[in-house]
Amino acid sequence: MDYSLKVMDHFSNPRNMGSIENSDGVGEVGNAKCGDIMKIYLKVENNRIADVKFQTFGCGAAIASSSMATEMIKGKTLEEAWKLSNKAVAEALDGLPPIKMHCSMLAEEAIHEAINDYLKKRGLETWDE
Amino acid sequence: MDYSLKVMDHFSNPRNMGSIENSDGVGEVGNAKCGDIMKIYLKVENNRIADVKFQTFGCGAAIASSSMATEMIKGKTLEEAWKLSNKAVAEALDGLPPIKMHCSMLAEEAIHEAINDYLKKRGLETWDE
Amino acid sequence: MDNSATTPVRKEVVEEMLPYMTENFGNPSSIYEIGKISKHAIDKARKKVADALGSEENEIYFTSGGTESDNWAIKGIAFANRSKGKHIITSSIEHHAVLHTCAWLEGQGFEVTYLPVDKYGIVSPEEVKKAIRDDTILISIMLANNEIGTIQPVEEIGKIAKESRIYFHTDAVQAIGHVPIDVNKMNIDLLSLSGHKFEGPKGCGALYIQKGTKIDTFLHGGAQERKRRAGTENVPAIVGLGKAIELATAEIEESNKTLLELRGRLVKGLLKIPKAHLNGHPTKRLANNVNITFEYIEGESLLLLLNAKGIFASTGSACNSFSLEPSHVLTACGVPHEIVHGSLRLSLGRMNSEQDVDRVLEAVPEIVQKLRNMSPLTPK
Amino acid sequence: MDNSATTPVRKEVVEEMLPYMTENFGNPSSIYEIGKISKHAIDKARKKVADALGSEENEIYFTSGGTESDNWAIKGIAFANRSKGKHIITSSIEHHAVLHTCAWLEGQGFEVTYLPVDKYGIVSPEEVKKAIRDDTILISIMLANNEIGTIQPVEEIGKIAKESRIYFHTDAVQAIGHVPIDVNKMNIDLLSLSGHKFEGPKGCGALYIQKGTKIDTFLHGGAQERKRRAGTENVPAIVGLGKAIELATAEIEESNKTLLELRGRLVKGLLKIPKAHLNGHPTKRLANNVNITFEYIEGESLLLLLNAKGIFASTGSACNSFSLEPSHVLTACGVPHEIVHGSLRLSLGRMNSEQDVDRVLEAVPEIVQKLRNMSPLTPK
Ligand SMILES: Cc1ncc(COP(=O)(O)O)c(C=O)c1O
Ligand SMILES: Cc1ncc(COP(=O)(O)O)c(C=O)c1O
Ligand code: FES
Ligand code: FES
Repeated sequence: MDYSLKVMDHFSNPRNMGSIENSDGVGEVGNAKCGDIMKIYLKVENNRIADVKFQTFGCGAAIASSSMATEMIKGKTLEEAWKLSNKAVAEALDGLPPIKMHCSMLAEEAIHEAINDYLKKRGLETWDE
Repeated sequence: MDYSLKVMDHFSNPRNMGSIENSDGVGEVGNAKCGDIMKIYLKVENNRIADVKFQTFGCGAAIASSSMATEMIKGKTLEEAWKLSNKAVAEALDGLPPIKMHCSMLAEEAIHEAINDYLKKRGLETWDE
Repeated sequence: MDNSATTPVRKEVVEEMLPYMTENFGNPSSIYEIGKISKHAIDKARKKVADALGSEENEIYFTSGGTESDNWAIKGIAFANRSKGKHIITSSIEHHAVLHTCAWLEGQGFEVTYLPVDKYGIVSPEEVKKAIRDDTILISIMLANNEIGTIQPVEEIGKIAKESRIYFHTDAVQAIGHVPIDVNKMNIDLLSLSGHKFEGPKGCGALYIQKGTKIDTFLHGGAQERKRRAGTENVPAIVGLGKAIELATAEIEESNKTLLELRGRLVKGLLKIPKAHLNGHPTKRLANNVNITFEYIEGESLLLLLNAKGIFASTGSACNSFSLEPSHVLTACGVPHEIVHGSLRLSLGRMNSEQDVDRVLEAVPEIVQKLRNMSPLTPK
Repeated sequence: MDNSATTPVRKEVVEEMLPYMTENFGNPSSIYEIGKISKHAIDKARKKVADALGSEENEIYFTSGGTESDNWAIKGIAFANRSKGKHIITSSIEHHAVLHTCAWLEGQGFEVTYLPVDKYGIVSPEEVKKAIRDDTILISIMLANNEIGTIQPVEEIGKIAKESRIYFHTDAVQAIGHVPIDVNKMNIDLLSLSGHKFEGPKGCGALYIQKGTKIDTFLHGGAQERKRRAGTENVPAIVGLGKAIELATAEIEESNKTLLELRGRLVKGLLKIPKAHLNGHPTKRLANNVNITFEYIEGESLLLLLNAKGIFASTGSACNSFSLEPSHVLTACGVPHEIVHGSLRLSLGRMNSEQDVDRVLEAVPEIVQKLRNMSPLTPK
C-alpha cells in the first residue's frame, strides 16, 4: 500500500485512542466491504464535543482515519462534527489509496452513530444522513 | 543445427563434387520433404564404380551425405554400391540430427537411380528396392 | 521473513545468468555458433530440472512462471480432452492461478468441483475419489499451500487419478527445495514450478508434462520447446532457474533441518501470546512456513508495524488484498471471518538465523498488545 | 547480422536491471518497503512504454514476450467477444504467434480469413474492407514483417477497423525502434511488442490495450497488472524493457539514418551478384532489413558457410526450419518454391558498421559461387 507520511504518522501514533467511561454517546459501525469495526466515544458539553476516543479493528487506513477524524471533531459543535465527510478526512491525511477510501467511511459513519446515540439518550430526534 | 565435425568437414570440403562428361549412368532425385535435389554421375568399369561425382541443391546434411556416399561407393561393385543405405551414410558422418535423416535418403536414392540408369543403358534389367 | 512471496536471486545464480545477457545472446533456434551455446545452456538447465523431479529431460517445458504453468496445464488439458469430458476436480485452497483458471473454464462450458479441506487444510483422497465422474478429465491438487504450508497427500491422490485414468496436475510452486519430489513415484502427470520461489529468477518457471499426455499448446507461435511452447527462450532466466533448482534440491535435507529448528522456535515463542492459534497442520507443513492468528487484531496494521521494525511478513486479512476478501485458504479451513483478519504468515528462508527469529519474537508480542489495546473487540 | 532474431541486452539496460535481481528483490504486490521500490520501478517502466507508443500508462500490460502478447490479444478478444461474432481477419504473412493462434481458434469454432499480400508483401486496405463480415470481431495485421521487413499501411487499416467498430491488433514486435508509433493516430486498439528485439531483455514484452477494450484475461491468477495479467512481475526484465524502449525510441531517427545507408550499400553490393533478387518492398521496409534470394542455391548451406566466416544470418529455406516448410512469408509473396530456398535475410543492428557490410559483400559472392558450382540447377 502506498500510504502517505501523514497516514503512517497517525497510524503509528494514533491520537485519541481508547474509550471514555460514562461517555455521552457511543457509535459502533462495521465495514460492509472488509468486515472491519470502529467504535467512537463522545463526551458532549454545551453541544460541543469536549472529548472523543476511538477503538478500531481495521487496517492502517482505518486506524489513521479514526485518529484524524477524532482530532478534527474535537471541540466542534455536534452540527459541525456531523458534517465531517470521509473525503475531508482522507484529504487531511494527504489522500488514501483508492482501494482504501472505504476505510475512511468507517469514521464518518461511527461519528454519525455516536451523535445519534447521544441525541437518543437525550430524548432528541436523531439526524438523517 | 547440431552437425557433427565430420558433417561440417564433408560439407565445407565436399569430395567428388562436380559432373562427369560421358558418364555411364546418371541419377537425379528430388526430396519429397523439402524439395531438394541431388544428381549422381557414375563411371563404371568391370562392374565397379571407377569414378563418381555429385551435384546437390540442398542443406548442409544433403551436401555432406553426397560427399560421404560418393566416397563410400567409389571402387565398389555395383551390387555393393546398391546396398549402401542412408543409415550407413549417416553413421559414417557420425550421425545426423533426427530432422535431417531424410537428407541422407537423397544419396541412397540417387545412387540407385544412377545404377539403374547404367543398367538400362546397357539393356539390362533394372534392380528393385 | 516473507520468502514464500519471493526470494532474492542467489549470487551463484546471478553469476551463471550474466554471460547470457550480454555475450552469449544468441537465439537458440538459430543455426549458428552463438545460438548453439544458448541451446546447450538450455539443455543443461532442462536436465537439472528433470533431475530435481525425477523426470526425463524431454518432459520439461520452460514457461514464464508458475502462473503460466498452471494456466497451461489446466487449460491445455481441458481443451485437448474436451471430447472425453468436461469435468475438473480441484481444491478450494489452490492458488488463484488455478482457481481463476478453473473459473474461466466454467465460463467456457467446463464443470469444476472445488473440494473442501479439513481444518488443517488437507484434501482427503477419499473425497477426491468420490468426486470423480465419468467425464472427469483432470484433477489438480497443489503439493504445498502458499499460505499455511500444508502438504497434501499427493502420492495417494495421484494413485487414485492413475487408477481412473484421469490426468493429475500438481502446483508444486511452493514445494520445490522443501519437499523431495519424484513425479513417477507420486503418479504426477503435470507439475508447475516457478523460479523465484527458490532463489532463481523471476519470470521463469517450468511445466513438467509426462510423455504421452494429450495437452493443447497454450502459447502458440514459433517452434521452441519442441513445438509445444512458443516464444523466444528466456535464456539467462532458464540458465538461472536450472542452477537454482540444482542448489535448492541438493540442499533440501540440510535446509529443512535448519528451518525446522527455526520454525519450532518461532511457533513456540508466538504461541506464548494469549489467544494465538497456529493455522495449518502442525507437522504436515513446509519447514519454512508459520501461519498464526492473533484474535482481536487486523493483519494489515500488524504488517505495517512489523514493517516499521524491518520485519516483512504477509497476512490473510481482507484489508490487505486487492479484492477485500479475506484469505480463501483460511476461510476454507473453517477459520472464522474475524479471526482470518488477524493472521500472520512468516516464511523462513536460507538467509534467516536464530537472531532473526528472536527479533520477531521480541517485536510481535508488543505490536499485538498495542493493536489489541486499540481494538473494540478485545475483551476487557 | 541477425538482429531481427534477437539482440544482445544493451549495457545501460543490464546496469538498470542488476539491482532488481539482488537487492531490490521485493514482490511488488507486497505491502512493505522493498515491495514498494519494485512497484515504483514497474510504474516508471510502464510510463516509458506508454510514451513510446503515445498511449496512457494504464493501457500498458507487461507480458512474457511478443508471443504471449499476440496470444493474449487474439484469444482474449476472441473469447470475450464470442457473443458478438466469430470471425477474425489477419494476413498470410503474420508471425506464427499470430497464425498458429488463429489456427487454434479455428479448432474452437472461430473462422479466420487470411488475406493475401502483393509481391512486396503488402496487405491491401481494400482487401481488408472487403473481408469484413457482420460477425467480424478482430483484425490483426502486423506493423512490420520479421522476414522481409515490409511495413504495412496500418494507419489506413486501423481507420477501416474503427469505422466498422472492429478491434484492431497489430504485432509491432519488429517495428519498435524503427518505426515511430502513435497508437491513437494509427487507430490501434491492441499492440504487441517484445523486449529482446530492441536490446532489452528476453522473456519480457508488453501488450497495449486501449481503455474500454473488451478482452478476457489470458494468464489467470493473482491480481497483478491491475488484475488483467497474473503472475509475479518480472521486475528486472520490466525495468530493462522500459530502459531499452526509451533508448530505442529516442534514437529512431538517427539510427534509421545510419541503417538506411548501410542497407543501401548492402543491397547494392549483393544485387551485383547475377540472378539475385530483393524480396519485399524497395522502400516500405524496415531500415535494418535486407532479404535477398540467390537462384540455384539453398539457404541453409549458405548460412553455414557464412557462419564459418563469422557472419550470422537467417533464411526462408525449408531445410532450415523445423517443419521443413519454406517461408510462408516469401511463399505468400509469390516467390517460387526453388527460389525461396535461396533466400538470405540480413538484419542490421546498432553495432554494425560499414566494415561489417563490406565483409559481407566480400564473403557472399564467393560462397554463392561455390554453392552454384555444386548445384545441379545452375545453368551451364
Ligand atoms: C513479428 C514477430 N512477432 C512475434 C514474435 C515473437 O516474439 P517472442 O519470441 O519474443 O515471443 C517475433 C519474434 O520472434 C516476431 O518477429
Ligand atoms: C502455490 C503457488 N502457485 C502459483 C504461484 C504463481 O507463481 P508466479 O507468481 O511465479 O507466476 C504462486 C506464487 O505466487 C504460488 O505460491
Ligand atoms: S478497514 Fe478493512 S480495508 Fe481498511
Ligand atoms: S536437403 Fe533439405 S533439409 Fe536437407
